[in-house]
Amino acid sequence: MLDLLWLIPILPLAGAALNGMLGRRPPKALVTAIGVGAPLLSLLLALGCLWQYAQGHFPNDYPNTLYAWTAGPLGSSLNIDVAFLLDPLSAVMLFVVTFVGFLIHVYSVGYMGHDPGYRRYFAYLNLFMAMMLLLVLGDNYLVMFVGWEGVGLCSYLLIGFYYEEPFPPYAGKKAFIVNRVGDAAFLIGMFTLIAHFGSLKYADLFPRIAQTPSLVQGEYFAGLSLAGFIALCFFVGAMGKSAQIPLYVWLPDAMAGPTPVSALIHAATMVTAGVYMIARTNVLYQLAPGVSQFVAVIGAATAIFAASIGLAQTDIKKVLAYSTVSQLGYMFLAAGLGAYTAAVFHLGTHAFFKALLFLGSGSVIHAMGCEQDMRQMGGLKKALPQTYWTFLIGCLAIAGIFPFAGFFSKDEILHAAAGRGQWVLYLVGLFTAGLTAFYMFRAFFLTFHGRFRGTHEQEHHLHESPAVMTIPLWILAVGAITSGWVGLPGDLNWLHHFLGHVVRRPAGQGEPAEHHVSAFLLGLIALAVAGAAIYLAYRFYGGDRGLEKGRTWAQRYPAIHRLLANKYYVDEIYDRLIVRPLAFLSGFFWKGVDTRVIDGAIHTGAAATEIAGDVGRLSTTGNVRNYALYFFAGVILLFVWLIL
Amino acid sequence: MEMLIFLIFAALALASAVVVVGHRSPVYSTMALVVTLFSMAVLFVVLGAPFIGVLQVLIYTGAIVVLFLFVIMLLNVGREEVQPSGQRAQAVMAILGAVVFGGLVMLAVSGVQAAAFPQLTPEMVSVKGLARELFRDYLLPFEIVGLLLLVAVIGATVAARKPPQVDVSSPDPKESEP
Amino acid sequence: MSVPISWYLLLAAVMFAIGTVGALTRRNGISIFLSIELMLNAANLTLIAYSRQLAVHTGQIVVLFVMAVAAAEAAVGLALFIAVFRQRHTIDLNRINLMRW
Amino acid sequence: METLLDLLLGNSLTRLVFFPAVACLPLLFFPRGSDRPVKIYVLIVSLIECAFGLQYLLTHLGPDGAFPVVRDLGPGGAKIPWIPGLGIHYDLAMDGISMPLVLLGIFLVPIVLLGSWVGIERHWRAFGAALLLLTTGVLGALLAWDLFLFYIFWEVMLIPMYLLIGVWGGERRIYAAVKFFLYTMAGSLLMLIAILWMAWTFHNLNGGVWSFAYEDMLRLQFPVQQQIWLFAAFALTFAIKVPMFPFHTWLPDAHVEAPTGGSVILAGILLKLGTYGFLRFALPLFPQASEVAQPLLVTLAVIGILYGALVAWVQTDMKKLVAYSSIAHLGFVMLGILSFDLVAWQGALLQMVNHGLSTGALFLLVGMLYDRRHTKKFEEFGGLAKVIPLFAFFLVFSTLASVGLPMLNGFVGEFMILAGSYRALGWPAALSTLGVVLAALYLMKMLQLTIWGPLTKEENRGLRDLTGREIAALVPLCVLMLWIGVAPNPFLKPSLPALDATLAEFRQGLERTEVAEATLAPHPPAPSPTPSLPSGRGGEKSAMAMTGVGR
Amino acid sequence: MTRGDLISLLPEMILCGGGIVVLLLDAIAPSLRRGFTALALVTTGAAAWGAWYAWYEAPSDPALSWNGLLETSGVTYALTLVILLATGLCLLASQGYLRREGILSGEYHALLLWCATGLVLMLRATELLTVFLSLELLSLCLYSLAVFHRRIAVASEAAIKYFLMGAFVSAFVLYGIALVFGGTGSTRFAEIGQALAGMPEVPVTVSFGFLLLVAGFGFKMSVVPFHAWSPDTYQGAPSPFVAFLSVAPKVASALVLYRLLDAVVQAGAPNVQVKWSGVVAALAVFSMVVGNLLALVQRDIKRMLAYSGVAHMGYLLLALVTLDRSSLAPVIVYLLAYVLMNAGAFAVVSMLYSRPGEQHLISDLSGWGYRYPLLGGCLAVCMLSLGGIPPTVGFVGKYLVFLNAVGDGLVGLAVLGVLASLIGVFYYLRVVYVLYMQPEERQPEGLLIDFWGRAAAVLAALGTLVLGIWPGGILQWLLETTAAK
Repeated sequence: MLDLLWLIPILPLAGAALNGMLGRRPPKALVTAIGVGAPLLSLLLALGCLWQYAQGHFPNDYPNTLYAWTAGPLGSSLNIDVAFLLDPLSAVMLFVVTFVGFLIHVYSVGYMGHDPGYRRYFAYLNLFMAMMLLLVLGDNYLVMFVGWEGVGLCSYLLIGFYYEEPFPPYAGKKAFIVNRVGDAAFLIGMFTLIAHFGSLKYADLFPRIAQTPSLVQGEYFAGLSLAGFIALCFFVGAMGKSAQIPLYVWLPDAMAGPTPVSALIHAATMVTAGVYMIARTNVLYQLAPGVSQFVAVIGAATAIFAASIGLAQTDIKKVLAYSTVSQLGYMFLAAGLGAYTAAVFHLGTHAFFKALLFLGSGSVIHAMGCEQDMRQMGGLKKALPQTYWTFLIGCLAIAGIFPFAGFFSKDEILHAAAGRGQWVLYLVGLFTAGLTAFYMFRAFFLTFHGRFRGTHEQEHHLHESPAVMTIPLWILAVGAITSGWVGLPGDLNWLHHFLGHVVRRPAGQGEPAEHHVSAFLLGLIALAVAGAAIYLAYRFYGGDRGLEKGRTWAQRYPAIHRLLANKYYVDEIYDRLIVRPLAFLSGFFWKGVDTRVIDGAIHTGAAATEIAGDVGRLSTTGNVRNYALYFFAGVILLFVWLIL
Repeated sequence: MEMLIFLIFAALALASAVVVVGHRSPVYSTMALVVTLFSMAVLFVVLGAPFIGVLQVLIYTGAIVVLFLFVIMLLNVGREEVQPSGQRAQAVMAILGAVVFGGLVMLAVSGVQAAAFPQLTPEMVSVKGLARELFRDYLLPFEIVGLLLLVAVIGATVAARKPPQVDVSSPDPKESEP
Repeated sequence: MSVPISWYLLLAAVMFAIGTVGALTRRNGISIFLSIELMLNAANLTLIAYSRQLAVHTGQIVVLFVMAVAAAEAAVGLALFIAVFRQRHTIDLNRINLMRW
Repeated sequence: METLLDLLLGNSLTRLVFFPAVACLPLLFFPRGSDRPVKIYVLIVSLIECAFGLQYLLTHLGPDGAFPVVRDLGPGGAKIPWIPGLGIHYDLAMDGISMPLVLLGIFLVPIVLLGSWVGIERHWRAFGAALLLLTTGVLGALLAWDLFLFYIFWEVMLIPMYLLIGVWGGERRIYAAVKFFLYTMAGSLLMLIAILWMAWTFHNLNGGVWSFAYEDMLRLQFPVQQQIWLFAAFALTFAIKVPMFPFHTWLPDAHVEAPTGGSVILAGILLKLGTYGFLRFALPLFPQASEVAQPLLVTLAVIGILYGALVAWVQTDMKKLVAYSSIAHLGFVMLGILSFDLVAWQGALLQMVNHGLSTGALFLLVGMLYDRRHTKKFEEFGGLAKVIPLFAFFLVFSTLASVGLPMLNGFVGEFMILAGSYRALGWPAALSTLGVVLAALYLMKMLQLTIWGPLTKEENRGLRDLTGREIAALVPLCVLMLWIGVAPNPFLKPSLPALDATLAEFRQGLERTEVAEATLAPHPPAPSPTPSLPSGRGGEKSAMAMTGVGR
Repeated sequence: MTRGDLISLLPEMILCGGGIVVLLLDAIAPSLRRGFTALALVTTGAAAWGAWYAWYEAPSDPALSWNGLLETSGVTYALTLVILLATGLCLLASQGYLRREGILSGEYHALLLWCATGLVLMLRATELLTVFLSLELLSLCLYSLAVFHRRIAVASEAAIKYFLMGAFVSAFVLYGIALVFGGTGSTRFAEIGQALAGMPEVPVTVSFGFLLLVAGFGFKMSVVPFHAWSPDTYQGAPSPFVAFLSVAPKVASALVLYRLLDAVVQAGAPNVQVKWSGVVAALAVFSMVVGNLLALVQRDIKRMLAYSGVAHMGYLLLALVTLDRSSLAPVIVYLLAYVLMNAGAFAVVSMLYSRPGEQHLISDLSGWGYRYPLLGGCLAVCMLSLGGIPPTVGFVGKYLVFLNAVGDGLVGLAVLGVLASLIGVFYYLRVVYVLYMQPEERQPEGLLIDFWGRAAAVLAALGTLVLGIWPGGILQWLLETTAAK
């Protein structure tokens, strides 16, 4: 079974290709069969592989080389294989991706059922699965990068899925370009690895570096060590993909895509790729404490920043989007603190509960006839009971209420911060946890409680989603509850043991000093904060007048509200600071440099030549006496030259 | 004696040459040219080339100048008007150039350091010597001049004959390219 | 007293220069042609003088041929003047400038 | 003469080069206005040429996937004299460096024909002839192993291209055509002088025997000062052709005015001759001067990458955007070549092919759109995906290849170039990586403005989707793009030995001690090349298998 | 006069006799006029055979005859053929023109053949008097031919301008001969060279005499600043005749110039080489630059070709800047190339422009490349060849000239030359794009395109291409021939 590892990404790829080539009007059933069948097969295969891996190979790596991508018999050429790797980290990711991915495929059958682009949708989604699997299964950075950019492409295509409208393609473009900024840094990181180690293979790089850390220490560039430089580059790459400050701006806009896409790509899997990458590269990050600290700070900042924006959003998907950014910030906080396991743990739990939340919101939107504004909702509890309950589970999970998944993973992160004495980060994390609970329940109450605020037609139309959508919801809800249990605090932390083999301590690098902080106490504090936040949210938005109350608050602090509602004007700032100057510069290059200077010089030269000719032709006056004079003058001048 | 003849005829030649180039009327110029050519013929004789001197008088003065006069009469060429302003520069430049040129050449030839002329021998002066060399060494030029004169005759007829008054023959349509 | 060769040469040079001036300043084609005859004669004088100096016949022979050439040139040249006059009714060179630039 | 005939009829480079030219002759006998037969005839000719190319490749490709140096030789394995008095030989040879470009050039011709099928409305006989002669010129320049011969072919290809732009081009075609011609000519004339200088030096050092042979020129070692002058002449020529900033302004004009086929050929193969020239001639002949000029040229390459991309971004004309993107892409190629690094060179060579494929496809697509709407302005489009989805698919595909998306060809080339040049040069490569971002910026803009968004123009509502002929033109390109992207190794392997040998020689040249006067190195103990026609005349049949590596 | 002398004069005698026969036939049987072209062509061919025979019979290479006045060598043989080629092309191109204009008569052919006689004599002459007489012979023929189309005002104007300049320059040449003769005691190139070699210093009079001679032949070659007559004359004279006028005299004059320079640089005195290199270089540079610049702005194709001819002579002179035996091969190839392409161009021009009295605007040809594919193609080939673009013989010529210049260390001049030729490419391309890239502006009218004319154009264009692609044979032959001394 394990030797079929390579089939796991190939199957969805084949699905995408098949669906893509089906022709204009294929039978819908066939599309569904291919589109859902491929991920299902992948999932089954993945489960089989994982089982076999856990049985036979754990904790060793299982590499699976397909073919040489570039190779040469010569020393100076580049040797990169297309190869897959199953190790604990990729195993976790593999499970999350195939499992959540498959569920979302199933959900999509219902959600996208009436869309004319059904076939296209499944082709894209399958392609995404393939790329995501490539990303997590790759045994070197190049394969990871292939998947990395591949998921970016799918993200682009799926955000712009409703291409006939003006905004989605624009959002897709924005996502693609912002991601590319990060990707460029990722590339530079890879180039640095190639330049210094001649390889991108994890199995080549990490043991070597871990054994002789001196290879990557010492100043390399602008005060950074080699490890620091590479780590920084990779982190900038991660910023793009995982929507961290300052490259997070694309993610909220990405909600223009279909909701299952948001669930799969922009919540559960793709955006967490950055976390995966950093966890994968942990050896370098351990050797670059400065950069790690930077990662943590950026993560924390992103977490609180995005959460604060989430407070003021009225679009349900936007709320979820900012919450995703915020949760990703959490993960980076963990990664930056060196708690890679915690980061991956939170990644896993987040995949479940955030996918659940998104799919729930999708169900709501589905029912509301594509209405996403929470101000038009309210009181949906009655009409959508299954959605209501599952959404509640998701909210509780994200808010970090015991024993839901979020509690454990978030707690581990906060514990890591506290344990490393990073109290500021801890407090930020804690506060963010409160904010998260608040705005999630704000959304929850606004959507499901109170009275219905939409149009009469919408009200008439309200219905619970079909089983093909609710069953995935429930399965995810179960995941949102239970997935935290793999990482119980203390020695019971199975995940910690499982992933521990991936976190390779560099030689000479001892275990980080642990402050002994009571896990129990911290958990209690977190729980209290979350509970208080939920209570506050209930007080504000629980009743029928939730919206008005919120508005009152907004009126009381208009500046803050405007700031939050307009997302701190970051898009505008980017536009002014980067896009417009760049456009101006480009225009100048075109009209100024190209047309004026370069072509101008050429044309001037040509014109000068022509003028010289036009002046010169006047010498041929038509009067032969002048010609004789030229002859004579020529003779005299040459004579003078001769005798001088 | 030789000096005296030289001075007289050199002066005459120069003076008449100035008239040739300076006089407005071509007829006067032509007549002055006769004087120049004649003076030259005298100098040729002094230089021991009597045959050439005679030919100079016969051909140049006798034939060529008459031809000139004939054409001047035929074309009824009048006196030249004063130079129009546009071409005054030409005249100034020309005179300036000629002065520089003449000066340079004079500088050059006055530097010709040569012994006095060798004694004239009968061989040098006689037509016989000339003829021998002409028909032995310079036979080819002689032949060429024959052709040259033929060309001159044909060329002159081609140039001076009245243009044929034929209409442009309409081109054969068959021969035009499709 | 014998005349040094350089005197003859000087005379020829001056003649040549005078001829050049005439050829360059006159506007009437025939006058120009006359000036050119002057230049030819200057050259002839040089040739004869050198011939005398070198005691060879070459110079004289050249002059002989030059006379034939001058005659031929005059014939063709004057015919050309007639041809031009037919077309333009002038031989003023300042006015024979249909083609220029 | 007899030798040439033998070569022309056999499986040789001569046949490859001159078959198109010879096939022009029957075009004279097609009656006027017989467009359709002419089209089909030329298409058949180009397909036969493709077959010849493949046959040649398969005959000589080594078992290890490497391509040896193969040469057209006369009787007894001797070079074929052309102008014996001046030591000029008719010397064609193919190695791993020229092979991909030659095949690309051959491969593009039928595609260009399919792409021009309706776009070219007049003078098909002349169009076919120009295209075929251009093929001959390009292949000749790529295969010439004698500097004189190279120069001849270099210039020969100008005329058909000039005609392609000037006769079948757009509004300002004459301006563009003349600009193209003069720019190229300006450089190449200086190169001619440099070639003459080298030939003289060789002549003087070699006891009065003339030679323009490439391997003889390689033996010449000039003092650095002289090298710099010679290199400058070569580099200018090639830099104009590439084109590098600031010699690039002819390119947008030429592309915008050229007909689709002309643009494809121009971008696909003509520009590559510039980069090829650097790789084949400018660097190996003058290694020390190359090192001196490296900072300057690298700077220009980086400027070209960023500048081309930025200017492309603000274009309003679809074709002009693609044209400027060419400048950026070729900037990458130049960066790779100038980093003197094997991986970068591999990438550069591959990227030359990639650019031919993806930019060729983009130009074809622009042309197809132009055939339908007779405009290339963005403002006339938008939302086309709705009406012509197949077109949209191919556009997205080609654009992504051009952007350098992994799994497609562009990525492989760019990655190898940047990886190689980064390890050789450092920050310039890092800076160039920004070009990857900018590529996304302008190409995504193109997609945004053409196929995405609402359909705003009424005229676009009735557009026909791609026809079978157009798909037939695009599919081979896309298949290759994907193939190279997924498994580039088969495409990299053939060239590796040649690149490695060239680089090794170049490095050797770098380390040579400074000479005060031009000197002539002794013959290197080079393995004899494989003759094109092994049977009988060349003799050394055994050499075929042995010369896997090097020249 | 011996049998050897007569044999060595065979080509000239054939040409001259052919001319006389044509003239007599014109008088006796004017109805045969349409056959004169054929007759003259046969004469030309026979003269070519005669040239070969004379060369073949010559006891040595070079061999002297007529008392040392006439040289028979490979070089003169080659150039004789070049001149005969020009004559043949001109004859072919003339038939249609003369018939179209109604001026077909035997004098034209006779004068042309005699002119060729004069040219061949001039290039073979090894003595100044013979050179001078040949020069006058051919000049008189040229004047007469220039005015041959008497109905047209510009033709007579062209002729009179050419004549006055020619006569003026003749006087200078004669004066130059006198001075050289006086300074060295001889008129034979060989003896002049020896005399100079023996002198400690070159007398100023001799230098000056040489300068006048160089200027005189520079005038015939229309080298700046002695060039100004050529555009006017080319424009006004009958087009097919210009095909001859613009090439043949330059061929012969170039060789005379070579002989002159060859004699003068034998002087042992220091500095002479440098001075004369300077003179030739100056002439070359001015010719290249001025010729190209002024050609660039012409709208009349004949004037454009006239100025381009000036530029071409500039390139040619590059080979003569540093004079040695190796300069000859480039010069000869260049001349051959120039004859083919320029005569071809004028042949086409004479067929495509029907109103000789008016301007021959390039724009009149707009779009005619498709109307007259054969002639258009030939013109385009000739233009590309003039521009020096391979694979044409124009490139081979330019290549050899530049090769020679670079070999002589004149890299700066060579670079200047290629830059100037870049301007050239621009205006030659203009003709090509007018032919093929612009819509038709003018309907053809009154044209007569006959077999002979087409033959001329095709011959020239084909020769241009074939010699461009296979220059090997002719080059080899020339190198061997010129190397022998």
